[in-house]
Parts: sequence; C-alpha cells; structure tokens
Amino acid sequence: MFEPRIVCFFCKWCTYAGADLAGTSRKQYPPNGAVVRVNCTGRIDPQHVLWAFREGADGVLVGGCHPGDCHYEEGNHKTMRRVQYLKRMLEDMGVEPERLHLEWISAAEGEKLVHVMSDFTEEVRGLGPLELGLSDTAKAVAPAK
Amino acid sequence: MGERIGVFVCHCGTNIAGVVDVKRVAEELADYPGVAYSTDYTYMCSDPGQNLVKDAIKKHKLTGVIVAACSPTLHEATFRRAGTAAGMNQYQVEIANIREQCSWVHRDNKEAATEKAIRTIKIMVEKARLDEALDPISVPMTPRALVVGGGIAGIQAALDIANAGHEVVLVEKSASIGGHMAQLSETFPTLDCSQCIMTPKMVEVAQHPKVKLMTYSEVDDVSGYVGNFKVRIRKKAAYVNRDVCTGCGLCIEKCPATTPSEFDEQLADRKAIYTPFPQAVPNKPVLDAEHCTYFLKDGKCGICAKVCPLDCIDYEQKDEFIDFEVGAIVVATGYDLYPIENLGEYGGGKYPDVVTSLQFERMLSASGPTGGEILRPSDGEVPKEVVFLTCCGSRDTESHLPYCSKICCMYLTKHAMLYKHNVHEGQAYVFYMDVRTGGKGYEEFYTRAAEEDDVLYIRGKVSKIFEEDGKVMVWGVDTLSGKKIEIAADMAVLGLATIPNQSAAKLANMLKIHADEWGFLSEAHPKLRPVESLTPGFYLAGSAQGPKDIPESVAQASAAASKVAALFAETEYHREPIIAVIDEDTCAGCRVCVSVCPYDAAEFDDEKKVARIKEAICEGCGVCIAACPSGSAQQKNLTDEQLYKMVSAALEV
Amino acid sequence: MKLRLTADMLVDEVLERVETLSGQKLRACYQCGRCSAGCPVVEEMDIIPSEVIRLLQLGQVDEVLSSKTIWICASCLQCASRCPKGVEFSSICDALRAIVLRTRLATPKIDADGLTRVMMSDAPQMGVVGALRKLNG
Amino acid sequence: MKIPYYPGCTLHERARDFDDSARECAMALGVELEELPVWTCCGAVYPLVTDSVMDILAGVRNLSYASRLGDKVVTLCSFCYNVLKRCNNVMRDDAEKREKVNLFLRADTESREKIESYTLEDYEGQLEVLHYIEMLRDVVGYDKVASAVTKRLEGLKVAPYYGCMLLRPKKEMKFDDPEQPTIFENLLEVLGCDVVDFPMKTECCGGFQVVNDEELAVSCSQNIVVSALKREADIIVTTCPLCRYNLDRHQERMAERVDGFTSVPVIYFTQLLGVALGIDKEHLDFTDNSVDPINVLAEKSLL
Repeated sequence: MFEPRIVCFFCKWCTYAGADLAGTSRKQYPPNGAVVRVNCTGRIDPQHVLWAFREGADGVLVGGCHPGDCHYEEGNHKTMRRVQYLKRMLEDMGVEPERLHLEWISAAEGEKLVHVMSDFTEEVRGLGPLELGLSDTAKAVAPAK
Repeated sequence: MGERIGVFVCHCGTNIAGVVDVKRVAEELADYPGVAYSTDYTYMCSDPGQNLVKDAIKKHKLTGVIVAACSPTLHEATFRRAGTAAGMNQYQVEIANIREQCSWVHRDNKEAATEKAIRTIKIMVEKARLDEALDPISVPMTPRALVVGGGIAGIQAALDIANAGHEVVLVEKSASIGGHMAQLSETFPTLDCSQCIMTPKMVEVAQHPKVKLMTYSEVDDVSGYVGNFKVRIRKKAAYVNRDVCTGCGLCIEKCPATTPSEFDEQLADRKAIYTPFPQAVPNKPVLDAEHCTYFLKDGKCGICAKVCPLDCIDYEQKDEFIDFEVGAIVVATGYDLYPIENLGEYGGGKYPDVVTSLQFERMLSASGPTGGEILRPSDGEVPKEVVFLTCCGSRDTESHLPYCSKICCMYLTKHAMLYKHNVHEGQAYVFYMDVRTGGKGYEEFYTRAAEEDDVLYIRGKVSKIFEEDGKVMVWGVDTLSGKKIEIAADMAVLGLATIPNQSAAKLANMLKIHADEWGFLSEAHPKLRPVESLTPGFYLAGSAQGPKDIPESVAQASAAASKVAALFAETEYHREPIIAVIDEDTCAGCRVCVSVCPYDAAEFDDEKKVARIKEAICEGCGVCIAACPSGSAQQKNLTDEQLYKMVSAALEV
Repeated sequence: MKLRLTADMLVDEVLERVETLSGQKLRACYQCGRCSAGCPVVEEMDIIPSEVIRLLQLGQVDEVLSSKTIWICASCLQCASRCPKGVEFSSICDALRAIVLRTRLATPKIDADGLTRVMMSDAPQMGVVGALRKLNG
Repeated sequence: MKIPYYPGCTLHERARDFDDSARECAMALGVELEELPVWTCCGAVYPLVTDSVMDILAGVRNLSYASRLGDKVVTLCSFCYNVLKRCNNVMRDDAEKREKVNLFLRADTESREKIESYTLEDYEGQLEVLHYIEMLRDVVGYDKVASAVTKRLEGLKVAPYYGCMLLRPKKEMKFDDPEQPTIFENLLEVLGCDVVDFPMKTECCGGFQVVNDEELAVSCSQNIVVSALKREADIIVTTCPLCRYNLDRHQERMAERVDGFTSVPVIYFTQLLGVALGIDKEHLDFTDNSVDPINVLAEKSLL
C-alpha cells in the first residue's frame, strides 16, 4: 500500500499541544506525518510549503489555533489567506490543492487531531504519490537548501 | 562544518522503548551528518541521565544537544539547565518529541514508529546544527500589579501583593468593593456572618498605603506584555466629587428617584444617588444618571446638589481615563447567577415567591430588605413550607449548562438550615441529585441540616413550578421511592447555576487570555498551574476561573498573589530570544513587516530607510518573516534556512 | 426484593434493540427523575418513567416490557422536552411498545370490541388513528 | 394572496367547524386557503421509533403534493402540523431516509397514476410548514389582523391552550418558547381579549389515549380546565381538534369529580378570531360544542 509522506507544520500553542494531548490520551493515528514545530502558523512562508512538495512530500498539513484564539492575535488569519492563495498556485502548477490542508486544532482537541491526521493521510493516500517532474531549471531556481 | 551534535535517546522506561527500537535509533543517528555522539538511556530526565548529557557535552566538545524524549513542554527546561551547567548555551539544547507524538500514538506499528522517531530527531538535528548561542532578552520589570475585581478574591490578592511590598491598583466596576460575598448572610459550614468577616478586609484594602483603590471604574485598554503592561482605566462619571465627599448621606436621603437595588437583588429600592449598601467601601455615593430625575427631565430636580454641604455634586462630570504601568494582572471578575428567565418551567421569574439563591441570601441577611426575616415577597407572610432546588441550569447538557456549579448543594443546605433557625415550625425541602459536600466540615454540615434541623432531602429534579391558589406548586419526584411528589409550598428558592461574570468575556477578549466555551478563564495547566493564565503575566483568582466557594477563592487569590510576588522578586524579566531580526543591508524598506506586526514591534527608520525590530516588544510569532519579500527578516534559531533543512530531514527516506 | 446482578445481564439483545429503535442512550440517564416529575399521566403508571430507564440500565427488560406504564404514555413529549441529558423517555416508550407489538408478546391494546366502540364514538379521527398506531402498532 | 392549505382528515370530518371558521377568517383577511387538490391522512402521530421510514411516507406524500402549489403549506390541526413539520425536517436533514422515502414515493406514483393521473415528485424538504397562527403572524401580520378587527373582544377573559404538539419536541418544532410561549397570547391581545395566563397551558390533555382510556383523558383535561377556571376564564381556545374534544366533551364528568365545578366553553381560536372579525356566527359554526359558547359570547355582547 502506498504510504504518503506528510509534513505537518504545527503551531506550538494549539495544535502541537493538541498532538501532545492525543498522545497522553493514547489515541492512535497513522505515522505518516513528521512534525515541524513553529511558534505560529503565521511564520510559515508559502515557500516552505512549496519546498516540502519539492523535497518529496505528498501532503502538507498546517495546524494552528482557532480563529480568535491565536496566541499572537491574528497570525492564523494571515495563514488562512496564505493557504488559500497557495492552493490556487498549486492548482496552476498541476498539484491537487487537496494536498495542502489547513486545520484549526486547539490544545484541547486531541481527538480532532487524530481525526484530521487519519482523514488527511487517507485523502493523500487516495491521491497517490505526488509526481512533480521538476525540470533541472526548476530545481536550480528553487530556494537553496 | 564543525558542528558536533549529541543525540540522547530516552527509553522513558517502556513508554518509548516498548514501541520504538531505541538502540536502532541511536545507531542510525550516530551516522547522520553533524552528529558526533549518539546514545540511549532508560530515563534521560533522571540525575544519572542528565549527568550523561553533561559529561558528553564536555567529553565530546558538543556544540548542540538533542534529547529525544517526551514533549518539550515537559522537560525542555530541565535539559536546558543541564546544558547550561555543562557550559553549553541553553538555546542549543533541543528536544525531539518521540513519546507523545510517536511511541504513544503509534503503538501498533513499531517499525513505522521507529522510523518516525528517526525522522523526528533528524529534523531537530538539522535545527540544532544552525542554532546560535543566544541570551534571553532582559526587560525591566514594573513591580506594580493590577487586580481586576473587588470581590473577596480580588481583595485578598490585592492585600497579599501589597503586604509583600508591591503597589497594587485594584479596580472594581461597581460603586463599592465587596462583591457577592458582601451580599451573603452567613457562610457555610461555620455560619459565621459574611459581613463581619468581610468588612474588615474591605477597610484594610482600602486603607492600605500600597493599594490604589478605584471603584466605579473599568479596564478600558491593556497593551504590552508581562513586566510592562500599559493599562488604561476608565473612571466612570459618578457626578459626585468623591475626593471631597464625606459620605454624610444627605443627598441620598433627599433624592426623590428610586430604582430596584442591585445589591438587594431587586427586593428593595435604592435611590438614584446611592451607595450600594450601608457598609460600602468607599462609603461615598455615586449618581446613576439612567434613573436620575435631573438627567431624565432636563435639569428639573437638582435636589442633591442643593443639599450637599460641600458642593460635591457635579452634573457635568465626564468619564476620566487614567493610565498605569503594571507588571502583572490578576483577574478576579467573579461570577453571576444563570438568568432565571432561562428557566421557563419554573416560571422564568414571573412568580414573586419563586426567588433566586442570592435573593434568599438578602432575605436572610440582617441588613437586608426584610431585616433578616423570611417573608414571602408576594404578601409579606412567613412561609411555612419552602422548597429549595439544586441544579437549576447546572448539569444540563441539553438545554442549559453541562457543568456542576459546585457551591449550590452547600449554600442551599445553609439556606434550608437558616430558614429553619428563623421559622422553627416551618418545613424545608431540598430537591437534589447528589449532595456534593467535598470540603472540610461540609458533610457534617449537611448531616446537621438533615438530622438536627429536619430538612427533608428529596432525591429528584423538579420538573415544573407554578402558582395555584396562592401557593407555589412544585412538581418533583422522589426517585428513591419512585413517586411523583407534589408540594404546595409557600416559597421556592432556585439554586441557579454559577456563570462567569458577564463583563468577564469582554475583558478576556481585551486581555487576550483564554476562556472556555462557558466564559470561565482557562488556567495554564489544570493541575500544575492552576492560577496562571497561558499568557504570561496574567493570573486568575476566584470564580472567574470556575465555580468556587469562599475558602477556595481566598486560597486561589493568595496563590495568585504569591506568583505575582515571585515575579516581582526579579528586577528584570527574561524573555525568550527566539524573535525576529532584520538584516539592514538587504532590507528594501518596503514596510510590509511594519504593517503586519500585531505588536507594533517592527518600526521604520526614516533616516536609514530600513525596518528594525524592537527587541523588547517582539513576541516571536514570525508573521513579518513570512511576509518579508526579500528574506531580510529572519527568526533567531528558526531561520528560513533552518526550516528548509528541517523539512528536508522530515522527508528523508 | 433482591436482584443478583451479573455482567452478562447488562448486555442484552433486546436492550440494544431498545437503544437502536429509540435512538436514545440509556446510560446517559443519570436518574434525576425529571421525566417522572413532569409526566401528566404518571399517576396511572405502575413504574414511573425514570424507573423504567433505571430497570433497563440494570438489564431488567422483561419487567419493563410487561409493565402498564409503556401503554399509558400519551407521547406528550414533556419528559423529552425537559430532560437535562437529552434522553427522550417518550421514544424509549415507543420502542418498548414496538418490541411488544412486533414480536406479538402481547395482544394489541384495543381489541375487536374496542375497535367497534372507538369507530362508533365521536372522537376526532386523528385520535382514533393515533391510538391505533400507538397502541396496536 | 393564495396559500396552499392542508386541512387533514379531522377538519373534513369531525372538526368541520374548525375548517369553516378558519377559511372564513382567512378570506376576511385577504388570504385564500388553497386546499391541496389531492391529499391523504398524515398519519396523525409522528413515529418515535427510528426505523420507521414507512410511517413517514404519508406525511411526505402530502408535502410532495403541496410542493407543486408553492413554497409554503399551511395547516391548522396541531397533530398534522407536528407530523408534517417533522417529516419535512427529516426529508431536509436526513439524506439516507430521504432517499428511501423518495423510492417509496416513486412506487406510489406508479400505482396511483392509473387512478388519479397525479404524479408525486421527489421531495427534498424544501417547503416551509406553517401553522395557521404562524401564517397570521408572519404572512398576514398581526398589525393587519388588528386593523381587520371590527369587534374588539374587550372584557372577554380568554385562556389560550397550546397543548403539546405545537411546541414539542422543541428543537424540531421551533414554534415558540416551549415553557413560556406567547404567540397565542399576542394574537388574543390583538383581538382585544383579556388574556388569562394559566400554568396548564402547555400540559397534555390526554391526547389519543382518550380512545382507549377515557378516565386518563378526563383527569388530564380536568387539570387544564380547572386551572383555567381558577383564573376566571370565560372561555378556553385551542388549536387542536383532539384537545378541543378532550377539554369540552368531558366537562360533565369533571363536574362529578370536582366540587363547585362550573362549565366553560372550549372553542377553536379561529372561531374567536371570526367573532372579532365580525363574521356571522352561522359561518363560525358553534354547533358542535358540548358546552355552548353562544351564551358567554352573547353575554359580553359579542354576538
């Protein structure tokens, strides 16, 4: 079975804590994601997401605080807009926009995290491996590693 | 490159090692670029485990440390201290979470869990390879506290902070401090008089040289951060020069306009110019323009101004705004009762003899509208049978509030008992679902009510209350005997659910502190940090955080005060240096960072035409960095370069 | 009166059927008794509504199925409307009736004579149809 | 203004007085109740068991008929209102049941076409199911009702009886506050009545149980009637034929059971509305009452 590779950008206040809660509650979910912890989803530059796809991610999950709950007032609003914009870009690039998913998960929502992780993994599994077919030129202009 | 990273894989007993192949993890990481040393150990957080880290730092001249263990929220501080002790900069010690987000959640797939653990550690190795040595940012501490709410919790917190030698600004929205406790008659389980123990505290806090008391005032705005808040207090127009007023009371006596008294829970009237109750602190009136004849009839009245011997009345007075700098804020905004209007099945407030628990307190109070006599509001007769109802709106997931209001079992027991002391031949019934007596002396108190005062406890919830033939008809049930119970009572007292004070939601929003879905303020940790808010610098006291009785409110207030005192023990506050920084050489001066920063931490230098980050204000959210088109803004120890490498590591096969 | 409780008494096929048919979760009931307290026809019942739910919680299905109570309920929904836990006794009652009527555990409540009497009465049609559907299935 | 109208069986049989008075009033208010050309019994009671797809078919069939005439359907009988509204909710919210019921509807059409040449369309819960009293408030408007009143019912103490089916289940019916409803009172105030607020106005009259257990219905109804009498009601108004029957027919029995019982007429709210709108009493059909309302109304010089 195809095991998708997923990069998870989690904000440390809400979603990362929610993932910890899922752990302390011993909930089980697929191990396909690897978590990159950031202070706020507002830190995530669209380029980070593109980079993840370029490096072989089949899906990218961004998890932040619910609107109105952002520890930094409104970082998550900015993320919302950036993700919306990114999805359109992905589509133009021939990448299914569903491969990028934004979800609000609070520190109390361990259960929700489990559902999101499971559902998103299944969704990406359904989409199959991401074939980017990057040209050498594209690789050359991609941000330096 | 010359990085020498040490990787320390914790077994956490079997918590990690039972799922993740820790040996394999340590071995694979040993071969990873930049890693100079890799090992595993049963309990990394134990003393020997920490020593292992310290020794390795010295022996292998490590430039960075990854402890692969539990969540960073638990032991990041522990290992950073250990690193510091071994001469390493604390910001070069990182945690890879392979327990909460790996071994515990992938129990059934050991192979995949081991691989995920390896990826998770590699991510952090990549970060650590570029982590710089940083120093915490020191900001000066303003050792002055703001306490919001002048009930027992706020008073206690203010007194304890003041007695620790720090200045306190105590803000109360009504005309007097005292809160709900000042309304109570006697208190469970000792039956000491609430006013008698409350009044001295009110006076003490008002006269304390370190306390600035601001009644009839509200918090208007708060900005800044722990150690350096700027608060703006709105002192509402009282139309009385309260600095000059001596509280002689002539104006109140002569005032012709009346309105139901909030303090007496609408059971009696007050004047338009009033002090809420005789022992009010400060004992100086305020004028309520909404009910004042002068304001309602375009200046036709003015009696208070005429009779005031000191010319204190000032109809032109406006709201005043006063700014303070404070280092910490204690929120003690207290509770309200769930509106009786929401309980239509009990009449929704339309039956005068169906009263709220606070109304009954006022009836019991010697200083209350009936002078401590229990009299039916409808006809002033002594009620011969009184029904008390617990859980009015509480523990109702369907139509009202799901939580237990905690104090109703006890105060209704007290009400029933005091009623019996007042009306010896009367009968008190308490409808209950569970009598919750979890407190010192509480069970004994309940036993006394049932056995000595003959209060009849009936196990069941009342379905309907209505008036018939001058009686209050109660349709209840006794689930123990399996019988529907009908009581033709003279009065019914509703133990309405405890809800957070209705002004608290607005305040929580302004302060950016979390509240639960019912509006109770959230503590940073339900067990280990019960008096702190998640946002640094905010502390919680009393019922603002959840339903509480007096001893608990006082205890929590003192705990919050001790937290504030500990904070103020340092003259500087240390903040995480994981903030934004701008490369002035590449900054194009587009000011995007200035426009997106929620804290006004990014400023534009008009001379150099570049942006700059104010260290003391930046919270490190990174919004400006993601927005910077030239990549000139970076986050310390979480640079774009680090993020790219972390992402790549996350995807290594 | 003694009830010897065993674990397997609590997992019963019929109990499950009651939950499925009624759409109600029996264990959600915390026995406040409010359904009984507000029931307009409780006087005629042999087991009060909250006790019916309690007996089901204890696995006593037979006792409940043979009670008078389940035929007395007039489906006025006052119990359901006021239940603090969202448990609708009226639906549980209908489920219990359905179990009896569908499995022919008892004869329909309105017999042939009754039927003639009902048809001849001047009761509104809706009452007649309602009674037949509720009591005869 | 034309509004699709579903009368239901009882209003065409034993509650003709309700139907007649409602139509007369509507006409006086400029509304034409357009009776569905084809309709059947709604099933009378909404099934409370979850596997009852067949049991809601009757209700949905009528909704499907009504959906051809407009976007609303008005009904009067509380039982019909309850059943139609809940069937409508299911068809709107429960995709699984919707599909099943529509399958049945199609089968129904096939068998019916030959007789009635009337096809049933798939139904998605798109109608607004209105009670007549909601129609008065929201479609006609109480202000318009007020201006059409020719005879204010001043001095008449009226107890509005809601019963169960308009209000419950509260989450589905969303008719009014289930504990302290006011829609009925507000209408009566518009007509100039002295509204009698009595605590039994939302209690059960015994409902269909009267068919099998008359005693039960007498007890239930007695509580309601006595409570209204204690507050000196001159008259009780209802919105349900079964409630009217229970409250009205058993008063002799109540008199046997309650000391000092005086009878009180029970009429439909549309009959009272008709009086206020000045409609001739012959058209309001006060003939089916056990307790004659004419005397009370005449005493107050309203007829």
